[in-house]
Amino acid sequence: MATSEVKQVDPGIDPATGEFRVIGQGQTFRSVTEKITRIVLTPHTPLGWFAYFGVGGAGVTVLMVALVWLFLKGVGIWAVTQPVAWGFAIINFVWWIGIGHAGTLISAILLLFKQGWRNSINRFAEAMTIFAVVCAGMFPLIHLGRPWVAYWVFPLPFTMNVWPQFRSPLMWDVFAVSTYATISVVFWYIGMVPDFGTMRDRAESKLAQYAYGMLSLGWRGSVRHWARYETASLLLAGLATPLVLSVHTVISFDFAVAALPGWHTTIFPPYFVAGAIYSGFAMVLTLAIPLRKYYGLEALVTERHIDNMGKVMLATGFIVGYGYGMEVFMAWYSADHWEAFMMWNRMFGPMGWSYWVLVTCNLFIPLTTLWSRKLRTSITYMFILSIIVNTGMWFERFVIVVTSLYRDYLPSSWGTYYATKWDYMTYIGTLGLFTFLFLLFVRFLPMIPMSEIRTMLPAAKIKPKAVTEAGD
Amino acid sequence: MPQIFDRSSNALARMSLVLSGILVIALGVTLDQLQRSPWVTRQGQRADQPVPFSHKHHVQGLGLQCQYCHTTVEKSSYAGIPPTRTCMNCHAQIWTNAALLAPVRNSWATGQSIPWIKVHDLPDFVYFNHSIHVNKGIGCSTCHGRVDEMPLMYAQNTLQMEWCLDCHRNPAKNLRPTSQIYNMAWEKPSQDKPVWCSAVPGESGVPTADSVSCVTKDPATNAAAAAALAPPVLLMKAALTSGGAQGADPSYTKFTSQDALGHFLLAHYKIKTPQQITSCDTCHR
Amino acid sequence: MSKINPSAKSADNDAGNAVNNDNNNAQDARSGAGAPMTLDAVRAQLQGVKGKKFWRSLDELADSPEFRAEVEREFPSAAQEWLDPVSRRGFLRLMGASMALAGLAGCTKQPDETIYPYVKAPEDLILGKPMYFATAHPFPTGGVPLLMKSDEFRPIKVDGNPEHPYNRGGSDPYSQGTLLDLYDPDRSKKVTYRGEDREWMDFAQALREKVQESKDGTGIYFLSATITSPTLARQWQAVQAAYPKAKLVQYDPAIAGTYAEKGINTRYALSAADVIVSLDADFLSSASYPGFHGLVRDYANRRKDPAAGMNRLYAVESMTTTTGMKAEHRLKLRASEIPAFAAELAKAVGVAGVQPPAYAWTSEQQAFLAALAKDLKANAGKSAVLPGMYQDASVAELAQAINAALGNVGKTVFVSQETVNPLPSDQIADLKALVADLNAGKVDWLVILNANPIYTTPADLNFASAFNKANIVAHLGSHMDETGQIAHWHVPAAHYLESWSDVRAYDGTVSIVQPMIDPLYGGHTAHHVLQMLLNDPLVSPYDAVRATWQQVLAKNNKGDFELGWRKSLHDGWVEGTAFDTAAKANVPAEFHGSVPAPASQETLEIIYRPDPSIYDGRWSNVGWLQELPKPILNLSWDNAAIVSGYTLTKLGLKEDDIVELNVGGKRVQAPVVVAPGHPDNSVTVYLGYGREFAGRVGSGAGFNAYLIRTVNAPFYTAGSLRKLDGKWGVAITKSHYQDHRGARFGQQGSGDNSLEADEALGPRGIIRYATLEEFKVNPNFAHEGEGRETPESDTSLFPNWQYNEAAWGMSIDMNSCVGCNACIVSCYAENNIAVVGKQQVRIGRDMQWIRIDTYFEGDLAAPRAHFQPMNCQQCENAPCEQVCPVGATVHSSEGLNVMVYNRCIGTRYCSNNCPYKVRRFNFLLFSDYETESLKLMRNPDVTVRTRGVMEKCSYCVQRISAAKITADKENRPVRDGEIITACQQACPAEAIVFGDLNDKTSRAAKLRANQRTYQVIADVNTRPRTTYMAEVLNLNPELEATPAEHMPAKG
Amino acid sequence: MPAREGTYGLLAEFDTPGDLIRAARQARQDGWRRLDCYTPYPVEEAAEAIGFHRNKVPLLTLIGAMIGGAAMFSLETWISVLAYPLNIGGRPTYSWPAFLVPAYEWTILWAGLSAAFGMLALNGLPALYHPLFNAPNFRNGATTDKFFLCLEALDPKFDLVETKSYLESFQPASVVEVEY
Repeated sequence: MATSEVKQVDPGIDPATGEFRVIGQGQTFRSVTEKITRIVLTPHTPLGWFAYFGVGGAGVTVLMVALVWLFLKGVGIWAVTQPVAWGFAIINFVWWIGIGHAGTLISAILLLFKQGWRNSINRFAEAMTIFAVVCAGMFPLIHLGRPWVAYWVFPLPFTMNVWPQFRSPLMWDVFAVSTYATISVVFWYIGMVPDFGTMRDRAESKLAQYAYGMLSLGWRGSVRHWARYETASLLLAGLATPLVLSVHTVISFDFAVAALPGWHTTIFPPYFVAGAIYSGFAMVLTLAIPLRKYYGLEALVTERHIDNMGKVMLATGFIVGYGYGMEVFMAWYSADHWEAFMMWNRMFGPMGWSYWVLVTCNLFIPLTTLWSRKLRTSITYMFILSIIVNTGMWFERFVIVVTSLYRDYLPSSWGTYYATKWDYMTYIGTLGLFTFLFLLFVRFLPMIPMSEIRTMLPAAKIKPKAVTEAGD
Repeated sequence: MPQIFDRSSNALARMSLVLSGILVIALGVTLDQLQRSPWVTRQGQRADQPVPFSHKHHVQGLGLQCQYCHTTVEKSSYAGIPPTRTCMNCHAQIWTNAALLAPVRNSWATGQSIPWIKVHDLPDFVYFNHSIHVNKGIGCSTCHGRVDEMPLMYAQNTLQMEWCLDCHRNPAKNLRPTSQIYNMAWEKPSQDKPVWCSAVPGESGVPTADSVSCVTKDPATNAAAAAALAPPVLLMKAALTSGGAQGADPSYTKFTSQDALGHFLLAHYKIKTPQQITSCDTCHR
Repeated sequence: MSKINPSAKSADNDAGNAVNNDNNNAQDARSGAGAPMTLDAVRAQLQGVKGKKFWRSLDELADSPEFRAEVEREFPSAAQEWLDPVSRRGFLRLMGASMALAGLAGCTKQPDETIYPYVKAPEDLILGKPMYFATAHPFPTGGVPLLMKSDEFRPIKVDGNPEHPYNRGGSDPYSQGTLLDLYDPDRSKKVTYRGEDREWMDFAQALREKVQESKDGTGIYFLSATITSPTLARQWQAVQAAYPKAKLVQYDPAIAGTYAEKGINTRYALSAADVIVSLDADFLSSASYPGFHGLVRDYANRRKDPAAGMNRLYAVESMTTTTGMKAEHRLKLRASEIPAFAAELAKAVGVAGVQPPAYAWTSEQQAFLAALAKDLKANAGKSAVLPGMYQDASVAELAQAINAALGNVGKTVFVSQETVNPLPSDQIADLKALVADLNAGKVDWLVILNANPIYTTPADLNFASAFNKANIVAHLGSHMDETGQIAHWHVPAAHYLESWSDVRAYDGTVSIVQPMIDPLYGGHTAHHVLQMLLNDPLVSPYDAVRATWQQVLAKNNKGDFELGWRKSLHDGWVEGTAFDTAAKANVPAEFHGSVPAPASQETLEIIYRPDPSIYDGRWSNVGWLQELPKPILNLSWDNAAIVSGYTLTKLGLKEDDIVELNVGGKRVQAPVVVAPGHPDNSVTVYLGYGREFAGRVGSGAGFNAYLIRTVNAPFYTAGSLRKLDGKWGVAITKSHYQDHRGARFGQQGSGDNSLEADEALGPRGIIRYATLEEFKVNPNFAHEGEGRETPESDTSLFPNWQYNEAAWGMSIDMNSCVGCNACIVSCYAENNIAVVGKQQVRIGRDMQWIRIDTYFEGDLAAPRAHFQPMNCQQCENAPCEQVCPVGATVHSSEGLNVMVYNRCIGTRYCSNNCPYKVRRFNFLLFSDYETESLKLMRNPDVTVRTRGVMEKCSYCVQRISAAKITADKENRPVRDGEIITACQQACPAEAIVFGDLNDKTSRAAKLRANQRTYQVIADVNTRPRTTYMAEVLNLNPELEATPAEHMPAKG
Repeated sequence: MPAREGTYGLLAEFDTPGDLIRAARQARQDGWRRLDCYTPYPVEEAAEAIGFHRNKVPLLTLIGAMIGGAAMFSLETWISVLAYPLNIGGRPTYSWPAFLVPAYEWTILWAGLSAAFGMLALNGLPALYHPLFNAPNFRNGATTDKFFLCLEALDPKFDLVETKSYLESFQPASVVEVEY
């Protein structure tokens, strides 16, 4: 599809294939290694980093304040009430979990599909996943009325002889989310082990050598190790793929299994997953674009990556759109009054505005513009779009949670929902926490998997000549 | 570029891995034990009471009945803690100057209650009812242990939910004839200590206890002798129950195992099914 | 239930000792703090502190080791959220919360608890077994016979006396609320003189000496609330005899100026009435109407079985009340139009001599009148016309004449010579005279007995200024209220549950008011005060009451007074004191009085009514009643300027706007709220709010309507209304019809309908009803049509769970329910439900386990309402249970949906998944673990819920368990009717029936089998155990269903 | 491990993967068995060249998966059916469809963990100390851009002088002796 004039102007295009380069020109094993390790091993941290880190830190402080007050007073400081007994907490929970998904998806599914271009972005995408899950995992805990007995959800031999109730989707959450967190961390760490080896060998300071040495577990790159390592990664990827699909499916069960009109629908699992990936990629863009600019990684995270992510978003965006469409259609087609009223209320009820925000941010804007490669490769536009989509996906969860609850079966108990300042503080707080953790990661860990980048360099191509020669 | 780590570090690394594993397990086991430990449950601990009241002395030594003090045990959910007056009934005459009893006399004089420390203290959201238990064949000692051998009162059992459930799931293993409720020395029937029970079909409205009568001496030989040899509590009770069971000329069955007796009583006391008595609303409201 | 004959001794037994910790629920009242809660201790703690000072003393209390022990028990000390959202007492809650977090340790280790046994135990006490004593609630319109539940001599539940011929077990919100009034921590506790502490005897001496030196009582004035006690009357007469110049003025703001002040002597036997007409008589919605309990019961009984012949109710009323909403046919008239209408009616049914003022009646009104008159004539002798209490005197007389003309007197209407109140008087006139004398300086001593004139007298009397002209003012009152604040002497009054007295019920039967507990704060009664002036000043009320009934009782019991006395204490009434129904009073079927002409259409009328929850303000410090959603409005914690939707739009207002009401230059600010079906150009305001010195709960709630009340027109008058800036912020407990007028989506009507009602009556099948004709044609109407199908028992993916023992269920008859709220207050008391406060109610966090859903059918200008008591439906396929991660809500073996508070971790998922939204969550620490006096009140058999825990209606599981244990011990099945839920017990209409559905002979099972019985939202297949019986309306074919007076309430 | 003395082996350094593979394959053909290659990124050809074809990681994973799934499902069943059977909204005690979800999650959890830790175990990691790190040029290149072939002293064919010259026949960048 690349046209001739594009070839001349665009350095990102490989003249041989006419395709985008995954890696910029003239990179060698050492140059790549240097580029990536320097970011971490440089003795003097860039000021900008401190600036952002400060912002993150401030967010964390806000979060702490909000949480302390929450534990002292109770969830009543939030807007949750009858009939809307779930509010921001669960919305944020689902939103963060969703964001997490892109990481695993990129590292696992694209690995299985042998999408080489993933290699540049999978590391910090995975990091993003883990931090998102950290933020998400916090909410089910703090939204409890009595968080100090949250441990009752684990099947342990307490003296009450009473056990968890496994029919509850919340129990499924417990296992889905914990598994997801564990596997993501393991996958992430295993992926970093060889790079830790590199860091160990690049580091000057003794401390760094020790630290990375330990983390690398003494990795020495034996081809036997590599072979097992490759198998393990492949298996982990193969396991993470159904996991990532199951996690958001289970999250969607929190709603789909309930009896509430607007929750009780079979379309939820697929379109939750799609939505998750959708918002996940948006978040990857939100992070990748500033990073590559700031650390001059354009050569490693090329326009092709941006472009591909755009395509994925386009696809998932359409699945999500289909989900919305089906809800409306089923409301009409099922001729079920509960559904019909719920849908009408969702669109035109007192909180109808939130529905239209979501439709605008998730469907109208992205699905009309992402068709054009020009826009897909326009860095600024993609950055803005990524933020729009994230907003839209947050509102999707708002619509599902709140607008289904505030007007349900018995008209006598209809109510409404106004978030309090504590709701906002908690949400902003988690954003801060996320930034905070992510910056720590950028500073102290290799944010691009070197070993995997190397495999994509021209030098890694084994000359067929050499091989045949060896034959005789 | 030299080695970073010493030769020994490999061994160290592996060992620390193993150790941390062991540590986690150890922690789990400790916590599990801790929640059942007397430190939490107060099991077997003797509280520091204002008066060192000895159940041993009063029950075993003087042969007081349980209900002499715990008057409402058969009528109400609370067994009842005796008012000072109950103490003074005797101690107005005997031990009138004993220093140990000063608090009792003060209470009597001032009208202020004696502040006893609660020994059997259930959580506040648990609603236990003494009367139904004693009326359905659960003896005092089943839960409170050999109170007659306790110089100072302490909790024999943990009183934790798992302990309650243990019996509610299989009441048969603790049931005894209602005539033996207050018999501290009661032992489960065995080959050398059998129990003879007879039952007449109980009609609605008549307490189930009245349609069952049990003795610990073979009634075939001589019921009167059996009665004579029986301990005073049993004597009285046995008389009552057999009175209730009169008319149908009781034919006694011999029980040599708790299991057999338990199931016999289970049937005749119309004990509710485990499903019913392990339902949450049995104890929580 | 076991009724124990209380000797004076046991009743006087010091409840302090009764507070005993030998129980398993220290979380309840009895031992909330590990502290020795002898009442003396409490008294000591609370001695002489009140209002704000109270808090400081509580903080001191909180520093005691016992209190810390309590805190350690993971019950954070109570956040008085309902005092102010972010409490000034954060410190304590900080403590509490830190303890709560300490709970992270999990298996919380209990601290040592202490047992405080009796020193001398009362013989008849069995700890843990409640006792029941009969007494009566003295109410200005007649006593309410009660049966008190007493736990260790602490009264913990008020209920109607089931054996009393008058109320037959029914009660009302007021009587239920008096329990909390008794334990109100803000009650006054000290006799004071000019602010300094005194003893009772000081006051008694002072008064006695003063009176004696006055010789004939000159300058001695008594201002009392309406005297209900024959004994007190007797004592007054004695005083009068001794001091002829002494004066007694009775004044009750809700009685003065009504026919009730002249003594209630007319009774209506609605059981025999086929047609009932209410001329602004709100006899169904609150006890403020004389005979409420009996009237409701008789009215409801005639609606239980439509096939057996129903009564028909016409209501002509000046504001929207449940009476009008229950009526088959309702005509809304402005208050001033009603006398004229009554006159027209009288004329139409042939009352002699009546001259109705000329007035332009609309065609609808004429049609209504004609049909009504015709129906009445057709049912002569089988009808009853009830006059409104708060109407012009002529209405009562006209109603009487109409009844006479129809020959109802002696059949459905009984008039007796005696009156319920022993000392009828013209209260308004007396009050005016008193003020005159005050201003004339004639008053030396003014002794105020249980009245609060500074607050309750009409503003135009300027009572306060006159007040200061008296030499000495003494105030006997339960609270240091507006009057107590400025009176020279203040004497704490004993509650009726603390003292001996007597009272007559609506039907004339005398009940002995016997105390349930020693005066908590050593109060005294009017009996003491009056007795103090007599020769034998030290005769106790107990002896006085006995003396009053000496002869009667002796006579009734062949000379054995003691026997009769014990019997009447035991039964709750004195036999043979009921009014004689046989005596044929001759009531002339004519009327010669004058009938006031209606005010012109354009004048804005202001209507004053006592509040349905807190009456004239006397209960404004009772949290239960403050939080109680008023019938129709669902408004709590406030009163409001109640208008019609049309008036709202006409005056360019929105709901909750602040308006200024102006009556003859006197002004108050009020929020405006719409009542559907309210007459236009007319504003209703409830009295009793805007108190300054009510206490922590009542002070500052609402606005003071007495400020715009005039002495000559106490119940309606002309006034004006002006919009001010800003919103008031009223707390309305359900989504509000005005906000949701169905403009779109399948609604029927023009956008003047309530969307909720259109939904509920339409496709959702929540409310189902038919006319009598339709019912006769198709008795199965409740199960036919959209949204009315009930799924077969086998429509399920999984096998049905079998319930082989009892299967508890409840049937609620929507035909009987009059939405009077008694059930809600009863539930408060029985289940230790927390009061959350206005701010929390505003955002929908009220904790009531049972609520009365009100749907307004049709045009909001002239709607028909449907009242649906909604509590946990105890679904067999409970959606809530399936989603609880820890199994904190499960099914019992008898199919109860059990909520285990101590297992709940607070995910609130169950509430989300509850189609009926009947679950209530402790979002904050709502329960009060601190206030000692409230601990005495709590039901020891129900856990007090802490923060972060879900709760809901349990079908009073504690009562079920108790009954089961009793039955089990006696080796018999639980009898039908042995278990009565709190709501059922309180219901004056017997609309609620609870029982075992597996026992086919039980009432509940029979009702469930009834064709009118349906399940709400049956199509979700939750299989509720609570079912509803569809309404049947006995419409008059000559009138359309609702008088559609179409004044659209747009905007 | 017992601290050994003497020579661990001879280490040849190459600049391109191709050279490494050629050398490794040759060495293997020449009967070397105790040999290993070290590369900065996975070079499958190299592994095959030294005759390393299959590993046990998949088997471990499978076992882990089965244990995890079975454990969770039987735990759920035991709890709901045997330990404390409760009537939850009229649902049957053995609600297997609901139980599948956590069982499924645990299947993945344990499979994943056993894959990761199994791999490390089979690789004998952690091994913070290794003789190769003594080689002066090893850490500079092995994890960055150099490719090493190591013939180990334990191989019977090993002889310090001959093997050195043998390795040099592959024109490596360098050949160094590695001490324990």
